[in-house]
Amino acid sequence: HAGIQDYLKILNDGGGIKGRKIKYVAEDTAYKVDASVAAFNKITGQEKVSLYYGDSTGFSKTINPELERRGSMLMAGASFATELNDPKKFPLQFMAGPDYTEMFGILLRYIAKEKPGARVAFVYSDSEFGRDPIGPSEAVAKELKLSVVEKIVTPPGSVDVSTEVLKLRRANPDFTIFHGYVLAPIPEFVTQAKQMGMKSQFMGTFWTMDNSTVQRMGDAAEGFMGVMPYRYYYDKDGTAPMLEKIRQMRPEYQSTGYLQGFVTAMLMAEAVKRTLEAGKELTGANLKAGLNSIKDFDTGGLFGVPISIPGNSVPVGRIYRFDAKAKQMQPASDWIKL
Amino acid sequence: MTASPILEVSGVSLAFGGVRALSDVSFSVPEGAITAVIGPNGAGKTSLFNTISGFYRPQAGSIRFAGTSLDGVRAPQRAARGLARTFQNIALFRGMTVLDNIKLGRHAHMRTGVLDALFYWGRAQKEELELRAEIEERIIDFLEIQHIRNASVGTLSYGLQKRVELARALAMRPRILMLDEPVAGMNREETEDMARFILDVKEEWGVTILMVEHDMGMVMDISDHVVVLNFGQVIASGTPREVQGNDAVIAAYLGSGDVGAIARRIKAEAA
Amino acid sequence: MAGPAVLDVNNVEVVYNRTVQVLRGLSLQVPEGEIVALLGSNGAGKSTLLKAVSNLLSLEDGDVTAGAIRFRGDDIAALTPHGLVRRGLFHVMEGRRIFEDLSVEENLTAATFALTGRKLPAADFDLVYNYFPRLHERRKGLAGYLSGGEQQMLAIGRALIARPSLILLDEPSLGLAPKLVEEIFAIIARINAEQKVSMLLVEQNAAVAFAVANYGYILEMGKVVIDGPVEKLMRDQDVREFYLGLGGAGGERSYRDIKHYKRRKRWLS
Amino acid sequence: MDALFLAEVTLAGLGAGALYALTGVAFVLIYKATRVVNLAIGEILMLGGYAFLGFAAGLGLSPWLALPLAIAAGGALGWLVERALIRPMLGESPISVFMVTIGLGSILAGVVQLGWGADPLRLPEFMLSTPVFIGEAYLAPKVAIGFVAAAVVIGLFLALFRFSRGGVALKATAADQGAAYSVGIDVPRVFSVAWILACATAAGAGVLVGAIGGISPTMGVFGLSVLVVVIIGGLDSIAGALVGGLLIGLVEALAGAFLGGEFKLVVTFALLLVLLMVRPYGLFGTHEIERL
Amino acid sequence: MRIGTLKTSYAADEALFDSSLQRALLVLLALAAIAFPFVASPYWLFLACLCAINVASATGLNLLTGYTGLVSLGQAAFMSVGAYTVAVLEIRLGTPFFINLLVGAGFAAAIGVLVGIPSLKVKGLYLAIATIAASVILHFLFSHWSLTGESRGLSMPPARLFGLTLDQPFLLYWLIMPVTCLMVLGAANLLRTRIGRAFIAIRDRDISAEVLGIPLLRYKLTSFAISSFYAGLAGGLWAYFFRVVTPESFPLVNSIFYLAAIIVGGMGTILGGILGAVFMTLVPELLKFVANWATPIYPDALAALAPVRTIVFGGLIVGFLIIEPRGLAEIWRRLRRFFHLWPFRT
Ligand SMILES: Nc1ncnc2c1ncn2[C@@H]1O[C@H](COP(=O)(O)OP(=O)(O)OP(=O)(O)O)[C@@H](O)[C@H]1O
Ligand SMILES: Nc1ncnc2c1ncn2[C@@H]1O[C@H](COP(=O)(O)OP(=O)(O)OP(=O)(O)O)[C@@H](O)[C@H]1O
Ligand SMILES: [Mg+2]
Ligand SMILES: [Mg+2]
Repeated sequence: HAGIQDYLKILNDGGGIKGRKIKYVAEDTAYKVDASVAAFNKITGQEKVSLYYGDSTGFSKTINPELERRGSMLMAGASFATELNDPKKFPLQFMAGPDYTEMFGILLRYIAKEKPGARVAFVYSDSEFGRDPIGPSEAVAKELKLSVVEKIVTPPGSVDVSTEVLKLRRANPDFTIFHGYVLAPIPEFVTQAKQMGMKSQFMGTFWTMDNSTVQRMGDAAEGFMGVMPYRYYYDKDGTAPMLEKIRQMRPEYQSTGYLQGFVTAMLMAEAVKRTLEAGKELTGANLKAGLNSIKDFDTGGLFGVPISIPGNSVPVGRIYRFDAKAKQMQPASDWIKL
Repeated sequence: MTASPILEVSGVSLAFGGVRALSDVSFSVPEGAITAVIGPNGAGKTSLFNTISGFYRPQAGSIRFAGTSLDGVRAPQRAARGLARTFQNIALFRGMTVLDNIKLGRHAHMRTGVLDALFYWGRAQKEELELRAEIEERIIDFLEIQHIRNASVGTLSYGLQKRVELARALAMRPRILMLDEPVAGMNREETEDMARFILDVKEEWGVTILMVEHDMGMVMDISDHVVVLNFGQVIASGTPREVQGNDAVIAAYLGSGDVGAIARRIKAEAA
Repeated sequence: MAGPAVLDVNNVEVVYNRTVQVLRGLSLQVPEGEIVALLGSNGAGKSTLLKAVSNLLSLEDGDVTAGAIRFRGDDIAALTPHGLVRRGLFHVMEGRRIFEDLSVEENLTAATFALTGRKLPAADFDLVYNYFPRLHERRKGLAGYLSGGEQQMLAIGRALIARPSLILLDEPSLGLAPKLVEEIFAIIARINAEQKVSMLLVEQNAAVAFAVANYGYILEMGKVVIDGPVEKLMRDQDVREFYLGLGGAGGERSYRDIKHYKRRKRWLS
Repeated sequence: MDALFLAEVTLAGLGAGALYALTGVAFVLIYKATRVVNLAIGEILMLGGYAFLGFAAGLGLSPWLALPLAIAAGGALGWLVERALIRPMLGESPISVFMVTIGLGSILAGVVQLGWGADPLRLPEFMLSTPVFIGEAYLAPKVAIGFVAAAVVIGLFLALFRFSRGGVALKATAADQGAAYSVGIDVPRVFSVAWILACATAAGAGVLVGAIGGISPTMGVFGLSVLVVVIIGGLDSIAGALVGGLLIGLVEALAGAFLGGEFKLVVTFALLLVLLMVRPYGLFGTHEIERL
Repeated sequence: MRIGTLKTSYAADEALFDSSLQRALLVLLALAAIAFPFVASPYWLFLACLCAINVASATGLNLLTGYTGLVSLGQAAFMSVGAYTVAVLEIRLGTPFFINLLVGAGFAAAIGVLVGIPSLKVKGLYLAIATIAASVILHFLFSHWSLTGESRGLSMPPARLFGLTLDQPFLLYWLIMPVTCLMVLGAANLLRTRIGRAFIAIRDRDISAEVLGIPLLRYKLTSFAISSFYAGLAGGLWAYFFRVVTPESFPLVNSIFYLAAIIVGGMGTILGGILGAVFMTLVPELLKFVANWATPIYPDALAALAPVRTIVFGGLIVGFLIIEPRGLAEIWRRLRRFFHLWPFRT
């Protein structure tokens, strides 16, 4: 939310896109589908909207037929659900990063490189979010000659994971990937596993990977790894003019969620720009075409490498590792493009 | 009593865990008369009523009503066949008006199904209006409760509540009316009213009455036949006069009949 | 009247739900050591008066809007219900109100809270079992399964545990067999005589009430319409007819002879 | 499955079960005294966790000072809730009162989210962390501590009811307030005490639960499992809460270990349904006395 | 001011609306409902449809909980049965929508009966928890069964009628509103017959009801069946309205929402179910307006909206129960009496 606002401010202060300013209207939805749909109807009822940013996976799915029917908008969402990364089914949507399966793919690729034939375990929550990448990722692991030795499901909202840790210990994986959580129960999982003397490397995906989140894992954070498509706020390597601008606007640390909003807004604006440059009308299909024409685009250093958007996602990411002394996630690999 | 029995209780036994509420109880209720069941507290009178109306299932014995056995017949069907009753602790439905409480008594005799009810205009409406007319003209007038028909039962005095309960039982088209302590907690005047209604129901409606009551004045005056229970067993039965003179009944139930004398003696002793 | 009044009710008015007025300027006294009977038809406000005295009205959204009630000289308005019990005023409520899913013994234990804060010897269960041997037999059983009479005994037994100086008894004969009524009233008389407990007794059964009481009040529509020593009341024509059911000639009227039209009582007051 | 694994799973299950039991006891306490089914128990537990965090991290107090303070805060909340919400509901239908507690739960969850944000947080470490081995079987130290604490508190409550009149007062008050007054029981105090004790217990349990799994505004769902526990044990039985808690903890652990985590909830609820058909008032709950 | 109406026949006394003024108001209301879609923005139409769906479901729950006294926390789960059935039928068979709706509702009713079976033995809150158990099991089933799309759920095509595709609130309004009105009317009718009386009797004192000729199990199950039929129908409408059904569409909070709606509205009155459902649906929207309006003064207003909404939801339940336990319907009744007697009394 703040990320989108900030980017649009930069954009509008700089004269907008071809002289057009972008107006931003926000509504809160509490991640409830019906509230989101209500908000959608309200906003589109009051304004002529070209770009829409939705929240949950459920909403993105619900509203899709309506989007197609209207054909006037391009939509992005906070969700990286694999299902949404299908340009045929969701032609007018995109996400500003890799989908969850792609995130797993990046992690697995890294693992395969570090330790060929490693034993991997997936720990995920029993929710749509948690289950999302598991099936396809198993196939990917197989391709990479990794063995998935255990898949552990935790019920949503569960706090006590003792039995799951016991299960994990029996499987004795080299790498354990958590997905479908923000924080709990990862720290307890890691702490107990370490107490039992397990040597597994623990990893997470986007929503776990914000620096402040990992910090809150306490002792369990040490050495925690995961995949992140963006650079962190404090990352000063290389040239990143946009990141510099953000740091000027907001002197304190900004979360990866902020960056997500920022990048999304940037990509949306780019799509608008390209559509207008091509002299076409701002319809959903044209905007999407504009978006897909993005190739080796420089995001001002927010993504570490120039990106392309072949479909609905930006399949790029990098592995980071938490350094307890610096209290920061530090890069542990190069940028990996799928 | 020469009339044939409408209700026959034979060899009924009922126990709750270790407590034997009824053991081998047999008696019959002649048609068209008032039969009273009396006995000490805990003798099993209410349990007997509950057994007859099908709320409890006896461990042994059987009950015949109007010539057919009630074994295996569940409470609601018994009500439908004409076994109506009132309760010792008033069991009116506080969320309904007097009129609805009375209408409820007719439940088992109505035919309206869920679909009829959802559409209402048609069969359901016809049936409801017939019921309303009958209740108004026969029951409400008879019991003199016109003025409270739309009151909610919770606000009524105790005596009126008992009367509404009686009205509801009458709406059940009873062949036998079982009254559990109809005048408990009433003063002399209200007791007289109730006694008059009971006699009228018997005489004008031809309904058989079976009643439990501790008010000996009323029981002995209006009943034709008395059955005495003690510890779940029938210890005597006969006309009021016969029972009143029975030594076992006096010892177990009636007592000396003179509290004043006892009280005076105690005071004298204390002084 | 003999002795100082334990209870003094003065011109009390009670209103339920801020709308229904039930007591209209009612006054009465209970002298030390005596039994006072309170009679009246259904809904006259007898139970309401007792609840006002024991300060339980607020539970049913009732209020004393005028007048004063004094127990041993203290205005009860300033006291809590349990505070009153702990000072020795015990209310045996209408309908017995025993704790059904507690055993008989636990019901008595509950009443020992009435002794809190009083310098009395430990609660004496034997005193109760002495008066009511039936309760001793069933002391381990759940009170809810007692018969009506036994429950009434338990309710009075709880009062005994509390060592009160005044018991308010609400319809102790309700639903009891004649013999049991006799027994209970004999015990009431004994308790009054032996324990020197004063009592305010509400009854429908006027005959037994008059047998044990010294003084009586008759209540109609929330007001006292007649009062006096029991002997005087028993000579009153209306009391004879409407409360004792005695015909004009003195013999008992039969219920069979009641005509469809009858004289309704009218108290002039 | 080897025996060691089974033993470890069982231990873990019993450890979790002890916390269920502890919270269950808090629930039962309130039900016993006031016949209120307190669906906010999960949120009160959550508030205990946040209060601890507030005292320990926010004010920088030592955890050993923060713990009693959090428990006291729970007690204070109990007092307040009883005064402000429950007492005015005296005499209303049980559904209404139980809805009030649902509303309360919603309010508490909202307040916590407003104050601390929606993200999960971790409590400062304050318990020893050397792993516990029973024989060869591993037991997470926090779980072991939780178990011991729960056992001690439940033992105390059981003793209290066995050897004092308190239990009778609770039951009497719940059964009939008017009658309880009339035998000299200080009804408002019984209510207050029950709520204070229960909420303090729940808050303490919240610190334990939070120490194990972190705290978040959705932590209240813990209350759902506790509900299963007390229904299985019987709403008004402390022993029932104990047995039910351990049973559910164990069943969840076994279901999680052998069927998968997604089965935990469904297995316990299925068990609950089956049990209710056989024993409508739970294992130890008292039957309502129904007479015509 | 109106003077007491005098009735000359029993039929008039038994009518639902007992005065001509009331009937005139009703006609006005109906006209307004017909005119509404032509003047309202899609957003308001959306809200109107949502309100109607919630009214239908709340009315069903009111029959079960408010009238029969069986507390259920499974209403949302029954809705999900209806919604999934409709979605599966629409996707797999493509049968006409009214058939799908009826089958969905019927199926929900069957499940309702199944869930209701324990109600004979299990009472009060034990029963409420049993219904939670049923919802948990249903949720598990839907999120693990391939037919229902597992945790991803199902997206379905819109309803079609005479070649018209019902995919906007404007068109759906003409489906949802009439169905809801019929359902509410049906419930009101039901309640003035022996069936309604039997429900209330069971609520007030079930054991004596049996001795008065009311078979308990049959009526408790009937109540469950009707209530979940209503839920199923509402769920079916929901499915056509949102066109995606996921396991998270009908969480336990929604069951609580419906219970809260009938409590806030007034349990055991038809009007209460309607008022409560509408009120509880609109309050969050109102909050949004307030937050938008407050944003210039207090920039974090939007961020605080989620917790504030939770607090307000809880606060409404608590507040109503403490201040006006009989809910909006009672307030409405008092208002009416006030105007009824207007110049003479307050
Ligand atoms: N549901 C029950 N469970 C256990 N015991 C019961 C039950 N119902 C009745 N009893 C017992 O059965 C016996 C008979 O009770 P019942 O109520 O029939 O007596 P009663 O003759 O009606 O007495 P009263 O004149 O006081 O009403 C009593 O001892 C009572 O405790
Ligand atoms: N909680 C209440 N709310 C409103 N009105 C009440 C309440 N309790 C009693 N009343 C009314 O007050 C009047 C007196 O009731 P009360 O119980 O004092 O009568 P009573 O003399 O004890 O009668 P009974 O002989 O039936 O016990 C009755 O008309 C009754 O309807
Ligand atoms: Mg009896
Ligand atoms: Mg009274």
